[in-house]
Amino acid sequence: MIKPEEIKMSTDESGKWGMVIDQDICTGCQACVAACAMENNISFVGEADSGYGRSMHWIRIERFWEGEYPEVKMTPNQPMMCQQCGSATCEPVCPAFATIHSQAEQLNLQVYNRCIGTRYCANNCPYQVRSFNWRDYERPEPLPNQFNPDVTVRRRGVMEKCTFCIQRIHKAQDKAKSEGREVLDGEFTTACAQACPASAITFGRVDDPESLVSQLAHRGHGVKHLEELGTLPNVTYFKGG
Amino acid sequence: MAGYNNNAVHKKVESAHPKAESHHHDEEHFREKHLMLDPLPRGQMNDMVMESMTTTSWKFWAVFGLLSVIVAVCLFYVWGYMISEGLGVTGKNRPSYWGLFLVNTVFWIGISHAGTFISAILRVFKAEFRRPFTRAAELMTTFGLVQAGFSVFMHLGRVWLFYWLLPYPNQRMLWPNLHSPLSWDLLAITTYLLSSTMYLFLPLIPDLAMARDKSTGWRKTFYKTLALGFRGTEGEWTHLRNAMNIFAFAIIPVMFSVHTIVSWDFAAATRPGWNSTIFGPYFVVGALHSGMGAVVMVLAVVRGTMKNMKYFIRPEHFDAIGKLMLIISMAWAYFFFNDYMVQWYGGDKWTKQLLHFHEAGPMGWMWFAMLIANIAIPWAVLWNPKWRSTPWIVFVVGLIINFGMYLERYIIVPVSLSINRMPFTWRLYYPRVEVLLGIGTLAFFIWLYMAASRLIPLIPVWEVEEGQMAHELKKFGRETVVSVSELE
Amino acid sequence: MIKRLFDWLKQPLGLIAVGIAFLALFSLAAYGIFQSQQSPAQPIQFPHATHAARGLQCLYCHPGAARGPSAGIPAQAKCWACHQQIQKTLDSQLADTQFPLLKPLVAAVTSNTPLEWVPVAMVPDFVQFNHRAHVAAGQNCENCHGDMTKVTVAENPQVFNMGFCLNCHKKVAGENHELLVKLTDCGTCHY
Amino acid sequence: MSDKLSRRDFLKLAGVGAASTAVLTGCGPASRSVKREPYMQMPEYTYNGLSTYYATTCRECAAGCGLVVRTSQGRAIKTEGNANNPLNLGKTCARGQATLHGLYNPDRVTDPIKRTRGNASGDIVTWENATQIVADALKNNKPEEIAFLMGMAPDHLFDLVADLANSTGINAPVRFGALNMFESRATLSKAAENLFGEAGLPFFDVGGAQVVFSFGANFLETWLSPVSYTRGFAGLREGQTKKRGTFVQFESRMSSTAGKADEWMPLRPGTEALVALAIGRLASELRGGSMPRAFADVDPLEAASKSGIKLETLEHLAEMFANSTGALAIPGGTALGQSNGLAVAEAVLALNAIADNFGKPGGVFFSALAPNQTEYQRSASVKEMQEFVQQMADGKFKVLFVHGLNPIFELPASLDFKNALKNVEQVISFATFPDETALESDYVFPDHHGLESWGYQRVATGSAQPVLSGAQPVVSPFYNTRATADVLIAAAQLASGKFAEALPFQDEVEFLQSKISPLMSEADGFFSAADIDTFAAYFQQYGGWWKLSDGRAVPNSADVLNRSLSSAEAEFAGEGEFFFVPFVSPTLAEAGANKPWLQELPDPTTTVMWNTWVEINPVTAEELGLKDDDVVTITSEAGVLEVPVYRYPAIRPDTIAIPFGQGHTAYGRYATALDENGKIIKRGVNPTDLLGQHFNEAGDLAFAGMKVNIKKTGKKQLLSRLESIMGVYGVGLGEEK
Repeated sequence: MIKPEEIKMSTDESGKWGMVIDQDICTGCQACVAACAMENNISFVGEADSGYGRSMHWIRIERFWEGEYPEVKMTPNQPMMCQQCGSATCEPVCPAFATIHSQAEQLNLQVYNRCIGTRYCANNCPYQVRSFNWRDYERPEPLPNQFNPDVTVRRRGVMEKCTFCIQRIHKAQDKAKSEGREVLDGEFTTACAQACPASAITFGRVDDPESLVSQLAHRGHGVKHLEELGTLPNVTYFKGG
Repeated sequence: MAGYNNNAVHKKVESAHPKAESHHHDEEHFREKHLMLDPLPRGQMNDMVMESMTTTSWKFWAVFGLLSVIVAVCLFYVWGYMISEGLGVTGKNRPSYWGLFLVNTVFWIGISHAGTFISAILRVFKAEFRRPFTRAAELMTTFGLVQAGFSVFMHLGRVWLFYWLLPYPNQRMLWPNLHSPLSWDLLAITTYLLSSTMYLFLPLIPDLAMARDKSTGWRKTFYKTLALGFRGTEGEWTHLRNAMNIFAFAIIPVMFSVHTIVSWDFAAATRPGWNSTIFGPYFVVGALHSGMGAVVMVLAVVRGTMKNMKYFIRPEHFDAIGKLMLIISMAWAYFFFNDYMVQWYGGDKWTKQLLHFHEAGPMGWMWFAMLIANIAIPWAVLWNPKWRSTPWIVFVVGLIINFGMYLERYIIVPVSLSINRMPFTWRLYYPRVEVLLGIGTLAFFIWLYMAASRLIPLIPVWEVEEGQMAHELKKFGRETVVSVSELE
Repeated sequence: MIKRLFDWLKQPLGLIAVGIAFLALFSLAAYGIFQSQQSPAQPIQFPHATHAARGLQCLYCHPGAARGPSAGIPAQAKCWACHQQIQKTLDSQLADTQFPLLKPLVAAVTSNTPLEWVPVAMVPDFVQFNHRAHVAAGQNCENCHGDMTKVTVAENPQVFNMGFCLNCHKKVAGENHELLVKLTDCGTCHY
Repeated sequence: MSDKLSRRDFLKLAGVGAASTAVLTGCGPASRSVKREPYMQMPEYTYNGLSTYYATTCRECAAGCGLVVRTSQGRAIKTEGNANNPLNLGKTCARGQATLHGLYNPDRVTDPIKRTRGNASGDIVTWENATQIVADALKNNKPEEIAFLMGMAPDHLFDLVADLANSTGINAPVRFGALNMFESRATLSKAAENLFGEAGLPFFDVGGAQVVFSFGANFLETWLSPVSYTRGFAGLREGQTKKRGTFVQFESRMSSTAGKADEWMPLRPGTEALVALAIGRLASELRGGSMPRAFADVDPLEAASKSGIKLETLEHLAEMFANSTGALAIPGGTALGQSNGLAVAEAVLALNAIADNFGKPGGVFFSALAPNQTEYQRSASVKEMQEFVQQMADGKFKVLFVHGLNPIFELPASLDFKNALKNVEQVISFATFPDETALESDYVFPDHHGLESWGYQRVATGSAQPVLSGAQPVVSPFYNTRATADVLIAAAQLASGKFAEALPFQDEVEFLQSKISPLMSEADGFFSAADIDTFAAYFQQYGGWWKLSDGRAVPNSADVLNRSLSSAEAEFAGEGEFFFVPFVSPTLAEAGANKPWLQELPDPTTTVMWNTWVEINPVTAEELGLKDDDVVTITSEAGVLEVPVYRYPAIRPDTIAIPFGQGHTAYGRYATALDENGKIIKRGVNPTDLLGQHFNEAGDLAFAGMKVNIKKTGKKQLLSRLESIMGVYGVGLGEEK
C-alpha cells in the first residue's frame, strides 16, 4: 500500500526546505561562498589543486559571457549549490547508502562516515555540486580553532556537498521544541543567505505557503535548473532584468 | 626428453600411418594443418606438456624478476602511497570523478570475456579448433578479473571500508544499496570470478591428475592436492563432463550479464553520452573484441616462447580466431555506429556537444585512433587468410585492437566526464599515478600468467586427445574429408 | 653464508626461532595499537557513588544535559562551592591520611590550574548527539550511562554504537510512523 | 580493578571497528587519548556546548560593519553581521566572513620582537621592555621627530594618538589605506567642497534611485562601504519604488560592479568628464529651459568621437537620465584616479543637479557624521603621503610608529617607502601579522587581532544614521599580544610628564569610556543610560551606539550648475601603448591575502584564485600573439612586472587591468608562495609597482593615469580558475576560430 507521504513525494511541491535565489541582485561578491566555508569547515585546497578543479566550494557562483566586445554582457551571476532534489539522481547510485534522502527533512543527505568514496553520486549529479576530499588538506594550527563543532570535519576519500546548513535546521528545531512551538519562518537561515549583502538568497519552508520563500517562489518567472530531468530541485532561480 | 618440433612430428606421423600413395598428399596437407588430424600417442603429448612446464630458461626468470619488481613498486607501493595520501595523487578532478581506474576495470573485465567466450561458447557450439587453447583463454578470464578487482578497489576513496559493499548483518542495521549499479557490479564480478575460477578448475582436474602421475617432489604434492584424487574412472569422467556442461551453459549468461552490468554503471547514469540503451551489447561486443585480441597475443607468445607449443598451437588456430576477430570487429563497428547515430539524432544539446568534443576536442586523436585500431586495421588485415594465419601479424593486430579498445573505454569514461550539463565545470583529465598503477596491473597479469605457465598445464591434453580421437579422415570418391564423431 | 643461514633456519630450532620472532613482532604491533587506543588516567578516581549517595542529582553537576548538546564537566568552582564547606577537604592532615582523593582537587583549586578529566562516554565526531532532546524525551541518565550509585569512576555499561542508538530509537518510536522516520533518519545524527 | 577490566573490554570491542580509527573513520582523527579541561570558573552566560554571541566591529576594512561573533568554549567560530547595526543590517562581505582566518592565522606575530631590519626572525622581548622602549622613544626624542603612521581602523586608537599628539606636540598621526587611494576619497571631498562649498564625503542613495549612472565607482566591490552599497543596489533592482531601476556603468574595464549594470559603457579612459558633461548637456536640452553654464561649453559630438561612445547612445543615455524621476550619478574609482580626476568628480556630481536629487531619496547627500565626530576627516592622499615619505627620507623623523597599515606594500613602489625608512632611526610596528613593513621595523609589538580588541569605529558613510560601531574582544588573546592602546597608555605613564598627562587612563577600556561618555547625553540614541557603566555595557551588547534619526546633510546645490566645469581629457604618463587600470581585488582587498579562504575565493569577474593576472582583450591578445596563461612583461615609466594573461572579453582593446591585493613578499604563508627549493617568493604581483607619482588636482594618485607596454616573455604560468575555460570560453572544444 502506498503511504500518504509517498504520494506527496512525487508531486512538484514535495520539498520541505527550499531556497529562492534572485540572480538579478546577486553581485557575485562571494560572501556566501566564504560564509559557507566558515560555517561548514570546508577545506581550502591551495593554488595547484583549486586550478585543477578540486576546490571544495559547496556553493559556486557561475557567470558566462554573452556577445562580443563592446556589446559583451556578463550573464547574471548564478550561485550553484546542491539543489536538494526531491528525486535526486545522486541517491540511487550510491552503493553504501551514504547519500540518501532524508524523509524527515526532505533533504539529500551526505553521510560522511558511511561514504566509501566511489564518487558515483558526483558523476551522476547533473548540477556538479559535489566536492570530493581528494586529500587530507592541511589546516595548520591554530586554524582548526575556528571549526564549527556542529559540523563534522571531513577527511580524505569522502564526498561532501551543501547540506542546506542542516545543523542550523536541527538547532532551530531543537530550540523551538524546547520552547514548545514550531520553527518560525525566518527564525534561522543558512550561512549563505545570512551573509548575502544583497539578500539575494532566501531560505525557508517551501511546504508552507505563508513563508517568505514560498511567496517569492511563486512570484512567477522562476526557474528550477534542469527540471526536465525530473530531479524536482528545491532551489528556484530568478534571472530578473 | 628430447626436443620436439613439427618436422620430427611429421616424420613420425609418416612412419606411423603408412597410407595409400594417392592419398598421401591430401593427408599430409591436412595433418600439417590440423592438430586434430595430427595425433600423437597420449604419453608423448603428456610428456610434451610436462616438459613445456618444467623447461625454464634464465630469460624467463629475468622477465619474471623484472615483473615482480614492477608489481611490487607500481602496484603495491604506489597503491599504499595513494591510500595514505588520498586520491589527490591521481589526476581526477571535478567533473572527471572517475578516471583511469574504471577504464582499467572495464578493460580487464573485457579481457576476461575472451576466456569464457572461447571455452564456454565455443565448447557449447562444439567448435573443434578451440581445444588446445581453452585453458590459456580461461586463465585470462581469472587473471583478468583479479586485475579488474584491483582496479575497482583502487578507485575507492576509502578502500579500507570496501566491506560495506557486502551484504552482511551488522549492528548499524544497514545493507548495501541494491539500487546502485555499483552493487550489482560487485555481485556480478564476484559471481563471475567464482564461476570462472570453477570453470577453469574443472577441466584442469584430469590434467592435474596427469601431472601428478608424471612428477615428483613438491610438484607431486601440489598436483596431488589439486587433482582431488582423480583417477580417470568412467564415473569420474561422467561427473566431470556433466559438471562442465552445466558450467559451460551457466557461465554464458553470467558473462553477458557482467559486462552488461559494467555498462550499466554508465548507462544507468543521467549523463549525456552515457544514458544509452545499447551500451549493454556494445560493451559485451567490445569486451570480446579486446578479449580475442588478447587471446591471440597470449597464444602467439606461448607458441613462440614455450617448449613444444608449436605442435599444439598452429596457424589454423590463428586463422580461426582471426575470423572471429574480424566478425567481432564488424559487430563492434555496428554497435558503435548505432550508438553514435541514435545519440546524435536524439538532439540533446549536451549529448551533441559531447559527441563533438569526442572527435574535435583535445582528445579527438583518440577517437580517430580508436576507429582505425578497432575497425580499419582488423578489416584490412584479417580478411586475408594468409595474414591471419601468421602469428606475428595477428599478434600485432591483437595489440592494436587492445590499444583501440583501451582508447574506447578512455573516451567513454574520463573524456565523456569532461562534458556535462554545467559548462562552468567542464575540465580535462590528466592521469597521474593511475598510469603506474595501470602498468602494475598489467605486470601483475603477466606475472600471474607466467607463474601459472610453470605450475599448471597450459594445454588441456585430454581435450586435445579427445578431439584427435574423434577426428578422422575419410575418403569419398576422390575427395578426402574430415569426419568428426560425436563423443557424448 | 646465506645458504647456511637458511639451512639453520630449516632445522626445528630455527623454525621455533622464526616462530618466536614472528609472534614477538605481532604482539608488539598489537600492543602498540592497543596502547594507542588507551585513555589517559583520570586525575581523580572520582567517586560518583559517594556523591550520588548524598542525594546529588546528575543535573546538579552536569546541567548542560538538560539545556543543550553537551552535559559538560563541572567547573572546579562548582566542586569547590561545596567542598570548601566540608571539613575533611580543608583539613590537610585528614585529607592526607583518610581522603587522598581530595588532594588533587585541593591542589588544583589552590594553584588555580584546571583538572584535566578524561571523558568516558564519547561518540565519534561524526555523530551529532544532543543531550537535551534525550532528557526532554524522558530518558533517564542511567538508561545510557548506567547506575552511578554503584561506580566510582563512571564507566559505560554498553558500547555507544549505532545499533545501541537505533534499537532505542525504534523502541521509542513504536507505531508512531512520523517519529520513526525522524528518529531513524541518517540526518538526525550525521551531518 | 573490575571497572578497569570492563573498560578494557569495551575498548577491545570497540577496537574491532576502531582499531585504527584515526585512519578509518575519515572524519577527523578519533583518538582515544582525549582530555577535557573544564573551566575553572565558568564565565557568566556560558553553558557547555552552547554558543555565546558577542557583538563587535569588523576590522577587515574601515567601513565599520557590525559583527556578531559566535563563540563556543572560548573559541570564535563564525562571524555574522550585526542585525542591529544600521550600516550592514546583519550582512557581511566575504572578507568579514574570513576574518577568523586572520584571528587563527598560523602566521601571526606571537610575541613582541626586536629584530634587525629585514631579518625574518627576531628576539622576543618582554612586554615590560617593550613598553619601556616605547616610553623611551616618546621621551627621548623631540616631539617633531616622532611620527605615527596609522591605518584607517580602528578609530579609537587614532583618537588616542591624536589626543597624545595634540597635547604633547608630536606630529599629528597620519592615516592612510590603499583602499582609500583607489577610492580617491580626497578627490570626492574636494569636488564636494568646490561644488557645494563644504568638504565631506558624499553619500549616494542608490537604493532609492531609479536610474544610476556610475562613472568608475566600483561600489559593489570595495568602494567606500560595499555591504551598504550592495544593499542599496538590491534596493535599486527590487525597486523600492516598485519598479526595477536601471544601472549604467561607465568604465574602460568591466568590473564586477559593471557586470551587474544593464549597460556597460567602455569609454576611452580620460574622457569621463567630457561624457558626463555631454550627457548633462543633452539631458538639459531635453529638459528645456536655458542651458546651464556647467554644460554650455561641451560639444556632444566631440565627446562621442573622443570617448568612443556613439552619439545616439549618448542621446539615449541623456534621455534615460532626464526622463527618470530618480536619476543619480556617482563618480568614483578609476574615473577619479586620473590627472583630471577632480574635473570628473565635479562633472559627474553636477549631473545630479539636472535630476535635482540633492537631499532627496535616491539622491546625493553628505554622509552622516559619526556620533563623536564634528567634521569630516579623510585619510591622507598619496600626495600627502609623498610629503610624509620625503620627510622620512630627509631624516626628519627619529622614530616612526606604524599601526594598521602596511605602507611598503600599499604605497606605490615609486614612492620608495622602504628606502625612506632607512633614514628613520627607530621604527616600531604594532603589526598583528608579519607584513613587509613589520619586517623592516626594529620592533614589532603586536596588537591584538581585531576580534580580540576593544575599540570603536566611526562609520564614515553608508548609513543614513550616525553610527559609532563598538568593538569588544570576543575571545581572549590567543597569543602574547597586547593592545596598542594599552601599550601607548602604559608607555605614556612611564614617560611621565606631559605624556602621562595626555593619557591619564588606566587602560584602553577607561579611555574608551571617556570617549563614549559624551554620547550618554545625546538625544535620539538607539539606547541611553544614566551611568557610564550601564552605557558601556549596552555599547558592548549592541555593538555600538547610533542615532535613530537621519544624520545626512543636504548639500547646498544652489551654485552647482552655474559654474563652468572643465571637460579636459586626462593626461597619461608614460610612453606605453595601453591604458593601465589597476583595481582592488574585490575578495582580497589590501589585507586579505594572508587568509587562505579569501585566497581560495574566485575573483567575481575572472574566477581566478591564489594569483594575479592581467586582463587583456582577446582581440588585443591575438594581435600580440598571446594566449591565456602566457606570462607578459608590463613596463611603465615607474616599473616592470611579469604577470600571466587572462583574455578578458569585457575590457577595451587599448586597456589592460591588474588586480591589487597580491604580490606579497612577506605576510605569512598564504600571502606568499614557495619556489621549488622551498624559498619564500612572491605570490602574484603588486600593480602599485607600476604606478608613478602623478596626481590629480586634489592630491589623489592618478593610478589609472598611466600608459604601459606589454611584451611576451614566452613563459607560461597556469592560473587557477574556478570556471571552465572550455565551458565558458569554448577554448579546447574544437570550436576556436
